[in-house]
Amino acid sequence: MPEHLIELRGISKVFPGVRALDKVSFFLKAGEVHALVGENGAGKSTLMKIISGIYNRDEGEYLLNGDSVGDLTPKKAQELGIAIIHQELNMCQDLTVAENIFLGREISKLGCVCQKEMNRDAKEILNKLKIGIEPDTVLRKLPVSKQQMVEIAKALSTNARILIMDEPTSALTEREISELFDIIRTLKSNGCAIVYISHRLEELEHIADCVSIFRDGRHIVTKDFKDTDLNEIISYMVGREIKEKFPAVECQKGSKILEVKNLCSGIVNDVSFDLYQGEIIGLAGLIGAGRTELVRALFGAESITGGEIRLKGRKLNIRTPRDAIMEGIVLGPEDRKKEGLCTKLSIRENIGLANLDRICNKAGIVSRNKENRLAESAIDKLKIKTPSQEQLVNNLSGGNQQKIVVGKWLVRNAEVVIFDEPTRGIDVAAKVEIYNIMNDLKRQGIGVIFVSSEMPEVMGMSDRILVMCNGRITGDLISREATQDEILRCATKYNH
Amino acid sequence: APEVETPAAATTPEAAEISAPAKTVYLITMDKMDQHWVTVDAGAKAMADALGLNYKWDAPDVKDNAKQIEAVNNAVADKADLILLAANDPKAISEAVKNAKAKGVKIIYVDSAADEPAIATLSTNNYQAGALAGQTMVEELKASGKTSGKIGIISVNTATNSTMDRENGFRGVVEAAGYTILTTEYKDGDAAASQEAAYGFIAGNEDLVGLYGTNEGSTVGVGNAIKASGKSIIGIGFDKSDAILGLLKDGSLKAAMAQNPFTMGYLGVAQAYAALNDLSTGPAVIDTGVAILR
Amino acid sequence: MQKREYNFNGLLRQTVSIRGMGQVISVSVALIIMTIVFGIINPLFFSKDNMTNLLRQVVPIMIIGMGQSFVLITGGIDLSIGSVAGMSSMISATLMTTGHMNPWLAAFITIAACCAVGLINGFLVSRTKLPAFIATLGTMIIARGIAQLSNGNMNTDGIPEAAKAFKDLFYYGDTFGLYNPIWIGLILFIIFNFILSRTRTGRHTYAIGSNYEAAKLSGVNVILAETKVYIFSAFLAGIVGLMLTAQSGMGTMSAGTSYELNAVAASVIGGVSTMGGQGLLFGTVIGSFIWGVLNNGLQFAGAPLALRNLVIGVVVIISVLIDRVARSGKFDFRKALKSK
Amino acid sequence: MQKREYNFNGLLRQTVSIRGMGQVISVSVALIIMTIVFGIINPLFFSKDNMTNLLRQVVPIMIIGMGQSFVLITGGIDLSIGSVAGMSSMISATLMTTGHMNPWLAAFITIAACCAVGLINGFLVSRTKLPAFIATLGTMIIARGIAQLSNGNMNTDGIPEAAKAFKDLFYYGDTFGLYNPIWIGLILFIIFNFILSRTRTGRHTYAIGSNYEAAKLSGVNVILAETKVYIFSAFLAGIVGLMLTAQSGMGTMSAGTSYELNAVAASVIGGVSTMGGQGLLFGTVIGSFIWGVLNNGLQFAGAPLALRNLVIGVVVIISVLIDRVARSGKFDFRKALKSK
Ligand SMILES: Nc1ncnc2c1ncn2[C@@H]1O[C@H](COP(=O)(O)OP(=O)(O)OP(=O)(O)O)[C@@H](O)[C@H]1O
Ligand SMILES: Nc1ncnc2c1ncn2[C@@H]1O[C@H](COP(=O)(O)OP(=O)(O)OP(=O)(O)O)[C@@H](O)[C@H]1O
Ligand SMILES: [Mg+2]
Ligand SMILES: [Mg+2]
Repeated sequence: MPEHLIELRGISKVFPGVRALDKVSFFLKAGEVHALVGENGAGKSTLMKIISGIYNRDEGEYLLNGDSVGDLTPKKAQELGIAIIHQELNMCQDLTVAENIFLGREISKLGCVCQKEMNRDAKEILNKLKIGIEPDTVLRKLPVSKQQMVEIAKALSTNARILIMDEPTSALTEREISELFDIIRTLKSNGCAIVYISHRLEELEHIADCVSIFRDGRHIVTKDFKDTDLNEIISYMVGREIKEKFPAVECQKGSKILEVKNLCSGIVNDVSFDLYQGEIIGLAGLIGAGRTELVRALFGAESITGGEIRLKGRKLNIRTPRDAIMEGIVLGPEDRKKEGLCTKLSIRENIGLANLDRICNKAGIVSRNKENRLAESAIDKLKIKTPSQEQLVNNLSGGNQQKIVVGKWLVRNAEVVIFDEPTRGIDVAAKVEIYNIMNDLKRQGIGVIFVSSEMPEVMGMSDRILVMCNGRITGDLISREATQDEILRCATKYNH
Repeated sequence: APEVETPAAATTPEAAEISAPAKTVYLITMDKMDQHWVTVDAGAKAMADALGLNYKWDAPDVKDNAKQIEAVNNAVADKADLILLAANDPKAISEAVKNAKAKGVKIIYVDSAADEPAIATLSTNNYQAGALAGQTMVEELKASGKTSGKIGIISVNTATNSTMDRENGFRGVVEAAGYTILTTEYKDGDAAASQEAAYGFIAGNEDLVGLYGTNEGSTVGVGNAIKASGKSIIGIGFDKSDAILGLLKDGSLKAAMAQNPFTMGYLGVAQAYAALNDLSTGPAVIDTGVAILR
Repeated sequence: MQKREYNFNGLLRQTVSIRGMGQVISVSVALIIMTIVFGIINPLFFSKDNMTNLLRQVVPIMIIGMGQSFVLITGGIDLSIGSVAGMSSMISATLMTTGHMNPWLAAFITIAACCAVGLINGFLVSRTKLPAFIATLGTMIIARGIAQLSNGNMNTDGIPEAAKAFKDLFYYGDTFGLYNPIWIGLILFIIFNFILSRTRTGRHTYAIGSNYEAAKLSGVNVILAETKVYIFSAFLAGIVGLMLTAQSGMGTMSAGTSYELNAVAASVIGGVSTMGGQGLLFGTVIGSFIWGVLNNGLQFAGAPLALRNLVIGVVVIISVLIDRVARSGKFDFRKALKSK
Repeated sequence: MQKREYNFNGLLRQTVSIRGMGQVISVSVALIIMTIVFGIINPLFFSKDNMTNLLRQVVPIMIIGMGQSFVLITGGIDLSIGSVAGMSSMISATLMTTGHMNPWLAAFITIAACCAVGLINGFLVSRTKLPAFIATLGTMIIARGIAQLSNGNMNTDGIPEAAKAFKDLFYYGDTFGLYNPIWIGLILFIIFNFILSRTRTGRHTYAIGSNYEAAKLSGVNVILAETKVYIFSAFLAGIVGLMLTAQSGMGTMSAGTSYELNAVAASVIGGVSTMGGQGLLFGTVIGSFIWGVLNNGLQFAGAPLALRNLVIGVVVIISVLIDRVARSGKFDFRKALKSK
């Protein structure tokens, strides 16, 4: 029995245009939780995909239980006892929970799949995870967080000795996260090795034994977790000290700009609040609380079933995002790939798309000069790293993509700017840049609403915090005075 | 299949009893689009009304053996007493016809016969008609002093026997007269496509002297192409339609072989009546002939 | 809870699963109503003759529809199957006539050839990642070309008397009072429905149609799974081609024209989603029956050809609309009109 | 870098944009080679007669192809345009003959009718969210039905002498030594290329094809934008229908059959992505020329029909493969074979 379950030496992986991994070494012991951190594009997922046979390494040596392995396939990796929970949800929405859990490993007799057994086994695993869902429910019907739990259940069901978790918590509620941590601890005591990737560094304190830090496809250091602290880790990640994680600025708030009265839409129920110029409101709450639905309703993307919205005292009748934009209310949506960007188009066209009314003449003919200038100014303002404004958005790193989602609105003078999870899954440095963008808006006397599931960020950035639960506002706090558990208490006030 | 064995004669009388007062006569053509079929139907309908027969017209939406066989099967299921059939393919339809006869349905062929024997056949002799077209072509060419040169044929497709016969009949005569015939273009009777092909012939062969279309669509294409090219090329075609008459009038076409579809339908139903009432149906094959339109 | 679990198991649970069953039920009702209406208009519609005959007419579109459904469920489409049927008809007939080959051997070789086309489709789609629509559009044209080449751009002569058994098996003969093609259709349905609903292959078919990446990452051999469905559809198209040969007793170059679209229509009417991931073969069967009953019934009702097209076109659209409603739970037409 | 940006401005930058241009260039080269080859085989291929004819032959498929491209770029497909062209041909001719209507008025009404079909397609796809493939499959059948109904299931008589001007404008007449249809094609290309590359509508077309949701949240009126493209394609199909009427001097029920697929082929050969978001009308034009040159050239080379189908089918597949390669940068065939 060798000391390490996995030994990687001098692993490199090149994608067209990017050197994702550059001579990386990585060692994994049995019974340890090995945290893996690094900025976006550091190469974490790529390395994990190489371990689990999704990509093949360009060079380097890969030892599993001491014996070297050639090119793997996902299936072979599975058989070798490696399971991975992917960063993006990877489930078949049309299949049932059980079918998803056993996908590719169906139990079958004489070529005929045994539904019964699979449902039974699935049920067991789900119970172990304390998830009360039926194995024969179709996945589509479950909320995102539950789907994520199913993905975890799927990984566990393989009884793998090596378990890779690539940002498993990014869509989980606090309660589910603690369930997950319990499971991780039991697995550990059974001698499983776990690789744990997360951008929520705070989490690591609960579980991590040691931490490896990656930057730009290179392995920087591996340390025992107890010999280090978050600030050190962060400085390794970004290659420099970050002075203040939350560069909040003070500026006195102006007159009331947005007034929401008894708004109802979908699960959003009787929501009222005011927003002032030069104010940042943070919308906190657990996943599924209805924050996205609320902001989408304000933006005209969800149909409003009751209540009213006033801008500078004037009652608005917003039925489509178009109306909202015309009124000066803009939204940077939650999921950049799905709702935020036309990834097949260039930066210029994405910026232009949101501002066509300003670069087109009466006849609806686009002025390329105006458009170019617009794109240039946006790229400069947001410090988007790109060779040219003609770069396809698809080829940008996550952080820079997010900047465009946010930034396409900034070149027009909006009255109210809404961000939904603007920092989800992007690295520390990029986050700070997004925070600075918010502060600029604040200084210009624009009203900012931003949804976030990361409490430190909400508390650090916003002047006021609205906590939502179950579609209602269950707390309206001054962030200076707010505390984590106070927010959490409001966020779980289900009986209202 | 058992019903094939049962002799037709045995079932005929009982079939006659089942179909109470008015007997049902079906006309099944190759498709319903060409004016040709519409005219056959007109003729058949006229006579059917005169004789108080219960008359239906059916056909596939496009020329297709399988679909025509199903049309026949459906007619049998619909208790037709007699079917006037224009066989899309003599072989393909025969089995279905045999089964129909076995079920006591009487068969008369119009326009195109199938291999399976039937009471009577009323049709144009397409080979002879083609030959006639060939003669006309040769006469016209000689008249305009062209004793040699290339001739292009635009036909429907290699699967339609009537038009293949017209092509071969034509080919024989014309080649004998010392003209060269180019690779035939098959354009499924589509006027526009036929016209493009005709242009191809005209542009691709300096010594092209004549063009020949084997059905309505191809003929319209030929006529239009000659008209547009402004060259003195002899155009001969088939069938009679308003468009073709126009092209004849302005000389783009020199002649068209007109069949007598109305007669086919009209006499066909008359024969049917005779057959259904066990009267004499006269000669087994009636050539409804062609008229040369100029 | 567990109890409920078990009652739902097995084939029942399979078919009552959400995968488009709602649609299947609603169209089944529609089918029954249609049948009754046509029966009233012309009583002969119900005659044994017409019924058996109708069944026989539906079989080809149903068989090809099943193949198309497999492909649609993976999120693809196979435009080539119509031409493949034509190719099958021509190759088999040519081998029997000019090739003087034993009918069964000829049939076997033909099916092999068709599967080869399926393999090519599968390769183009699964490996070179061409959009299915384009890849199969290409093979559609090619297969038609082969059909035309195989007997030198001529339909074949009549297949020899020796092939009578072949003709009977694939079209004219009957067993227990039902035409053989009906039995063939039934058997193929049982086999392929089993494959789709009860085997790994079936599971993978749904999986890649639902989320290709996820299936791949779960260790499903996506390349193989995707290739399979195109081979299935080509195979079934080949069978239909043999039926056409038997029916006409000869090879027809234009045979099977536009079957591919009829097959899509049948599948979609039966609730198979063109987006992939959803559909039941039983639905496809019902779909093809609606198709067949419409054509046959409208003729019996003496409706003109043009009208039939209108009706069928409308039915296709309506049935998918129903599907939408069924799935989205509701469909507020006024909202649809207003919605921006 | 700023500098480099600005030099690229204007129409030049448009066409030289990375998107799809690689494909356009490669197929242009292919086109030139093909032309030369055919010219060598039969010198008359280059004759002024044939060249002008060829141009005139290509125009219809090119015009319909442009419409199809718009739809493809939004990620949809319009199967109905072939039937719409047929419908246009029949309606216009019927109005002129049995309707004794002034040709121009007839043409106008016809185009209006076609746009109505486009509107229905647009409604079905954008509002009721039917898959474009199904919605337009339905209208395809319906439009063909209308074509058949309009003159009582008969092709029309020849259109009257009064319509000579109409015939000349849409087919026979010529201006500055080029046939009028060529001019029509050119003008339509300029207009629609301008719409696609320089106007708000064009941007919306690319945007909804690239990411519908994002476009919506960027304030694009997605319903309107999506409806527009189907109206465009139906409008262009209507124009082609008029050309067919003018050409044959009569209305043909089967006119335009399978144009929709040829249009897809032309677009795709020209580098338009069936996945949406990518494509240039200029590519479509080249694509339709390849299509036309193949058909015309192969006739000149005296190739049998069957062979032509094979060639065209292969060309379609190859050209898309090239496109794949061009985009993915490389295409390792051996890898493709190995890849799991
Ligand atoms: N399939 C791919 N094709 C091209 N480039 C890729 C691909 N996958 C990853 N990359 C690039 O490789 C680099 C590493 O990506 P990777 O996903 O491993 O980063 P990461 O550390 O997981 O970042 P994140 O924290 O955002 O998940 C990035 O620059 C990314 O753009
Ligand atoms: N497209 C959708 N279809 C069905 N249910 C949805 C959809 N979007 C949201 N929901 C449900 O509506 C509720 C509110 O979701 P919402 O996304 O607004 O929550 P949230 O507070 O924004 O959480 P987060 O944005 O962090 O996921 C949740 O129960 C969610 O499952
Ligand atoms: Mg990652
Ligand atoms: Mg949200």
